[in-house]
Amino acid sequence: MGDFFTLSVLVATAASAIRLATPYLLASLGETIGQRSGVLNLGVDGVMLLSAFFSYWTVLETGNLWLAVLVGLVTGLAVGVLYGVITVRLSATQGISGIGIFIFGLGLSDLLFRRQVGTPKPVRRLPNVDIPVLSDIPYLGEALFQRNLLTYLAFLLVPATALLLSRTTFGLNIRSVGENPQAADSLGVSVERTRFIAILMGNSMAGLAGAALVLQLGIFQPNLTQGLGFIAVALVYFGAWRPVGVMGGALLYGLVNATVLQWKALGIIPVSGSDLANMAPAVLTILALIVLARRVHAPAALTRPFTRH
Amino acid sequence: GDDAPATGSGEGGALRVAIVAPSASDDLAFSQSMVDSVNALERDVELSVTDGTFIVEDAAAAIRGYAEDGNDVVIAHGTQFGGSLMEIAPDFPDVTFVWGTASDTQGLDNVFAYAPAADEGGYVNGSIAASLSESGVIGVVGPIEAGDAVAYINGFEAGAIAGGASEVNITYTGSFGDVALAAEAAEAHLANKVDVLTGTAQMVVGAVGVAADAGVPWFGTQANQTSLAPDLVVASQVYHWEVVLEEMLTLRDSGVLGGQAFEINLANGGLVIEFNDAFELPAGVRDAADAMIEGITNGTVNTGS
Amino acid sequence: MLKAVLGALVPLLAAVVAFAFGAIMLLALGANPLDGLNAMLDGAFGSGSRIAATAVKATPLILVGAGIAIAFRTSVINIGGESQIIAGALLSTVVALTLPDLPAFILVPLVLLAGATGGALLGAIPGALKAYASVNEILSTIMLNLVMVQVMNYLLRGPLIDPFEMEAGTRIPQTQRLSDNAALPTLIDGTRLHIGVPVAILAAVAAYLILWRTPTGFRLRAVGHSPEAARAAGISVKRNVTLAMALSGSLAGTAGSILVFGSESQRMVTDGSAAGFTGSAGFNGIVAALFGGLHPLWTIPSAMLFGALLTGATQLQRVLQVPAALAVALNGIIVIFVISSTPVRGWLQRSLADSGLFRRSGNHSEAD
Amino acid sequence: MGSDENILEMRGITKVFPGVVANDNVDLDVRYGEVHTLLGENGAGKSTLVKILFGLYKADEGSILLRGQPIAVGSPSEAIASRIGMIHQHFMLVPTLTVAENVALGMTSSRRPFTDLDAVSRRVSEISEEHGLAVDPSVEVRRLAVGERQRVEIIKALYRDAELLVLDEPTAVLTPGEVDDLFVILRRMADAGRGLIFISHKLREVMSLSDRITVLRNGRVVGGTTPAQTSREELAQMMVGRTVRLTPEKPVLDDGPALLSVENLTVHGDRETVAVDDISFDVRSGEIFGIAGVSGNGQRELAEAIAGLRGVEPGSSIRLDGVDATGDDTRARRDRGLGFIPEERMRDGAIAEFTVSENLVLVDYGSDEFTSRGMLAFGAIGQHSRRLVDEFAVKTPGIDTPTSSLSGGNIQKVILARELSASPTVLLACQPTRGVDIGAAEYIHTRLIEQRSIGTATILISEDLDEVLGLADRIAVMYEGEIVAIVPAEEATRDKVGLLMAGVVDPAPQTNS
Ligand SMILES: Nc1ncnc2c1ncn2[C@@H]1O[C@H](COP(=O)(O)OP(=O)(O)OP(=O)(O)O)[C@@H](O)[C@H]1O
Ligand SMILES: Nc1ncnc2c1ncn2[C@@H]1O[C@H](COP(=O)(O)OP(=O)(O)OP(=O)(O)O)[C@@H](O)[C@H]1O
Ligand SMILES: [Mg+2]
Ligand SMILES: [Mg+2]
Repeated sequence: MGDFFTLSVLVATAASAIRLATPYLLASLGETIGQRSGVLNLGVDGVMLLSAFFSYWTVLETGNLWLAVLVGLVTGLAVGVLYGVITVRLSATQGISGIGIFIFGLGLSDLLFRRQVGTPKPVRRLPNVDIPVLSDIPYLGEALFQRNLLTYLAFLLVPATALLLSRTTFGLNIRSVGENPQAADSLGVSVERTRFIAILMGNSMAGLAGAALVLQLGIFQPNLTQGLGFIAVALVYFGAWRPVGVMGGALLYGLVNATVLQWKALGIIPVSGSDLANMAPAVLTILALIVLARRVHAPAALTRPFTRH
Repeated sequence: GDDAPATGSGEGGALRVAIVAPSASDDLAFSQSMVDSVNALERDVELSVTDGTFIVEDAAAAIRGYAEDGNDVVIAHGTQFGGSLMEIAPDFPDVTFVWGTASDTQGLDNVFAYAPAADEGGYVNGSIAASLSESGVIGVVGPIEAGDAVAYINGFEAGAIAGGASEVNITYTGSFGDVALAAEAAEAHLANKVDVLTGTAQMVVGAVGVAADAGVPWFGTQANQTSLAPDLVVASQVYHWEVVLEEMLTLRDSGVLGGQAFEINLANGGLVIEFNDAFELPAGVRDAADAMIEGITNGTVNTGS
Repeated sequence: MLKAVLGALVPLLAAVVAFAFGAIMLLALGANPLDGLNAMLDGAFGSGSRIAATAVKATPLILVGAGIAIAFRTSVINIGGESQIIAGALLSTVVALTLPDLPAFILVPLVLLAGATGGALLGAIPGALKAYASVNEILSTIMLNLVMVQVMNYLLRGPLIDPFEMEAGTRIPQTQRLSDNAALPTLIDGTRLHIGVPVAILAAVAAYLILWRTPTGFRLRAVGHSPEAARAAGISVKRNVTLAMALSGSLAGTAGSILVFGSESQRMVTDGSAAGFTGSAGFNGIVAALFGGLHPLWTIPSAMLFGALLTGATQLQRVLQVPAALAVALNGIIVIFVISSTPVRGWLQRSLADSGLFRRSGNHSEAD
Repeated sequence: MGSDENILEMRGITKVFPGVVANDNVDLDVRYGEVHTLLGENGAGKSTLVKILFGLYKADEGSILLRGQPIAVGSPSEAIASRIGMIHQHFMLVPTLTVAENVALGMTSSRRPFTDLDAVSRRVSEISEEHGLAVDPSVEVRRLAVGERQRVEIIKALYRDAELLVLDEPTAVLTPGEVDDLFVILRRMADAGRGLIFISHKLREVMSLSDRITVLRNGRVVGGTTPAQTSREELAQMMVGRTVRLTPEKPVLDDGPALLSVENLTVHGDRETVAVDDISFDVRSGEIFGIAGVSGNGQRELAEAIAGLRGVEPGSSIRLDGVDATGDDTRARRDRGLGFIPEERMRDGAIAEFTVSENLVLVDYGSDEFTSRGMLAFGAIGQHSRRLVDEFAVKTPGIDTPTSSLSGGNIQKVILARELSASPTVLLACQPTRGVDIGAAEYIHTRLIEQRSIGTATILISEDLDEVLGLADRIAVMYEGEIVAIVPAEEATRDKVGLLMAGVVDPAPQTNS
């Protein structure tokens, strides 16, 4: 049995937490933007599966990681167009269309993988990039500043999203159509356009999340996400629709997962208690929310299609 | 129509075989091992596969469907399908059901059972791993603690300890499918001085990638996993079910439709340690491994299970 | 008149387009689409026993769907069907393991009741968390799904495991074969059609009656539409939110016990994932419910449709040797297209109205 | 007074909703510099007409000329670009945004892509000062009182430099003082040459503000006039098509026993501040106890505390019919005979998606009368509903019509019918005629007086001073959470109560006036 509280193990745990948190964070931030505009997307997992597949396939065929990231993003964007048409243009019920997207993504990514690839083949993984100076900080540098670019991007998107929502005209539009679309509409803000763009942004980020997941792993398998997208949606609620809160949720989730794995590796958690330990991230997430007892209210128009007559 | 024709041979007298498997048939692991094995049979076989049936009830429906469709042999490739098979097999007395991994046929005379002595290859892999490890700490990534995963991992642990490893750290991630979790489990091992890794089930593809990036040797099981890390896979214990399938089919030809249990092992050639020639083993290690295989085969080495 | 034609035509067209997509995918996979359609129809309805299999497959979807309707009508989003199914299955399994010798006419209702109770308890948790601690139910139900998988794994691999599995060392997470007295009696010999099917249909009817014919349902719907107005009228929002989730969970829990005691293996077994036991009925039930317009009665045919798709898919894979994923993708497309068709229909009707074609008739029919 | 030149001409506007002709060939013109009032019963089509002007609805037929040019207003942004401003009947504000953000919404920012809230705030302050519209630009709108929200709406329009300003019932939620202030602003805007369309149900206001008046009934224009040529009574008759009694008559009654006793009631508001501060009063059988006050002075919290919707601080006591009800929930209080007409009718009073019938039994659906063997007895419920719809003259296609499709006045009648049919001993009526047309308001007043005659103790919370003065036997004035005075009806005058509402409690001028 090893010792958890050695610096190297703690550093590895932190690094692992950050890696695990990256796809959650990207997807949750995207979902946050969508939800702030009043659109719930339960299809995040499906988007991620499709983008993960296309990213993976791109690396497999071209070996180009950045092209793969772009392909992941564009895949998300493309599904976003579909989702936008369904929910915004056609005002279809968001809950069910999201689940439709999820099932579709689950099936199609599996199908394409089986047809185009078949046997899992490893591809290049995202390389870690050291940030000058910062990466030299003892321990901290290794945990935080020797990560891959998508991880950096994910964390940079936290202030960026916060800024977008709180300081830009478009963010103002997003918030207003998510709270009171009638009011926004009466001032000439196009509810439809705002929501559509928010959906595109959100889905692109879900696309990036899929790319991050698969490129951190270097391999694809059917149902690679294992429901990750649903947890990402849950984390938006956990984070109370604020980018920083969402980041807290993603990190908490990643950290608990990483710690459980580390403790299993060290034998601190016996094999027989393995199952109970596996529920720790979920239980802690619920407990955290009960303790924090944040009485924040969802965007008032969340899931409500807007029609003017 | 639903009145099933009893036994019918395929076109040109081909034997009609169906496999129902829980994961993808090209998963480089458990399911693929059976598909490869049937394809390796030296017989004229018309093969149908239903894969990805991790839901037992769906598998049961597929098994029944294949029997109804007039297949000669239906392979229920998953221990968890046994409960349903006990209901289905009696309804189709002319069909041979092949069920594994399982160590007995539960008294049904049209069911053959099969199981791998996965501990044997695990033991061999473990002992080689021990000789490659400098830290003496070896990591294992497993799915859930069940089936041949347990056998392999226990055998591996015994072999590694016998080979001089000081610690074998075992992580069961709790999932057959979560590739990311398997990868992070491998990372966790690496953080704790592990310098040789192994793992079992289809989600280990994630862990292999981690091993490959860290330059840590990997040992495979179920199927040959060399393609996952051409430089770092040392050896894979490969399941060659065809050895026992052939025996079953021969029995069937002679009118015995089931009732016997089979095991693949190193001795009968059903388990084969396939070395990766691209990985250069230190001198003597390969010889020691061959000797150990020999020892297990003739019973002089005990894998501890 | 035109309206009615549109009403029927548009969803039909949507389904046709969805199947056209399926046909294209089949072609891409090198299979003949007509064979595909044939295989699916044959698989779902080809014989009495296949129709029965379809009905059996639809059973958990009916139950979960009816429960979803109750929750959603109370404005509670229950994404926790998976965990409630598992809870119901576990509790009913424990009952059958503890009291194996009770006669069937007692044990069968008892295990169904245990299922309902288990599901209700697990549904009440996120309900109460929402009502009394303001924890969003989407978050808590998703998280509880993850928790219950592990509880299931722990129990099936520890306390409840088939002793034989431990002996043999295979340790498959499954219970022993449960008492035959608890097995759901089959209704038609030679098919899998068991008593769970009418039970589910009756439960859906009961859900309908509760929602629209009882004071309880009146309260639930009032809270669902306007918690403020309900409160001002003296209806306890907290209690009813909890109640809605408990009722919703109890139906899912019943589905859980039906999955165990209506199965051929007559035991609870999993591969370590929730879907490995539930077959994702907790999610598919949401789709069935929304497809049925959140009306418990419409959920019945809606669930049957998805049951048919699921059983048809097995046959499709078996006969044409195309990956099962095709059927999954096809399901997704159908959901997307049909759900989009409702607004398309409204939109078409509106633009026809705007163009003046419709207005007169529309007006008069309303006025007359 | 306006010039002769029209800023707006609407010609032959027709708009049909399923089953309703909301506007039927309506003509309207508005001159530069005039306040043009639209008058009509609930559902007459006033809002529809101005929504068409603002691009929110599309007219089925008709044309619009703005400054002599035909225009097609396809959307609010086009309207705003044409310098049309609109203040909606229901506030078009985003509660979670600040005042400045609400104002900036939809405008191009000088610091694109970022917002330029500092500049907006400065301009807002300027406009506030210029027009006497005090409001803090950095405050979130949800923290503002209703009157303040109204000011934000006006600032929004002024910020966009609207030349034609539409105000759809802007005074429905204002206190008399606030109305006076508003009218000064509106008059000044008109005098500066803008055209104003004003919609109100309050004839006193219409008479004092308007230059011209157009009356709509059932979607059609039924007449046009000016204040100088008409009277309140005549206007009422034009609107409703019959004579309307504007001042209610109530019989003199003897004092009855106290049915509601409030003692030392202290209640916290949403932000943990003291909203109701140690209030005590009794309401007797056969009495209407009016509570007047500027909105935001604790009336809402007081009502919620009496209804059991809001917790009270220790030491407070509420007795219903002599029995302590302080710890009871709403259900229990209702079972003790409390009837409650909430202030926000669409939020608290009725469920829009429910049918008229369902809303009519919203509080007693579970009683023996309406259930049999655990199930709802639809026969009895239907009979009851039809009777109430008849008795209260609710205008509805049927009892199974969704309540959302009724006009505001009729929804209020449904609520009134429900609450009165339960024969309350104590009736808590909050803003019972807000936004309700005079015909319906007259009816509601009559019913409240009838209720008084049969011994109900009524608390009437209203910001409509005419209403309180006309109905109440005693008038309590709330200011900053306290009751500053309780004035008997015979001593109450508009001026006196108005001063009290403004917080002027100096007893000397009070006794003098
Ligand atoms: N969006 C809509 N859909 C259907 N009917 C509508 C809609 N808006 C208004 N109506 C109907 O059109 C008619 C006119 O409504 P409108 O709101 O213009 O009346 P109003 O004169 O403003 O009444 P109020 O005094 O109550 O504000 C009413 O019968 C109303 O029910
Ligand atoms: N006038 C009434 N209207 C409706 N229900 C009434 C009435 N009087 C008594 N009841 C009974 O009160 C019960 C509702 O109140 P109570 O709080 O006791 O029960 P509950 O089921 O918890 O409902 P709630 O959601 O209203 O809290 C119903 O069972 C109903 O039969
Ligand atoms: Mg109006
Ligand atoms: Mg009105």
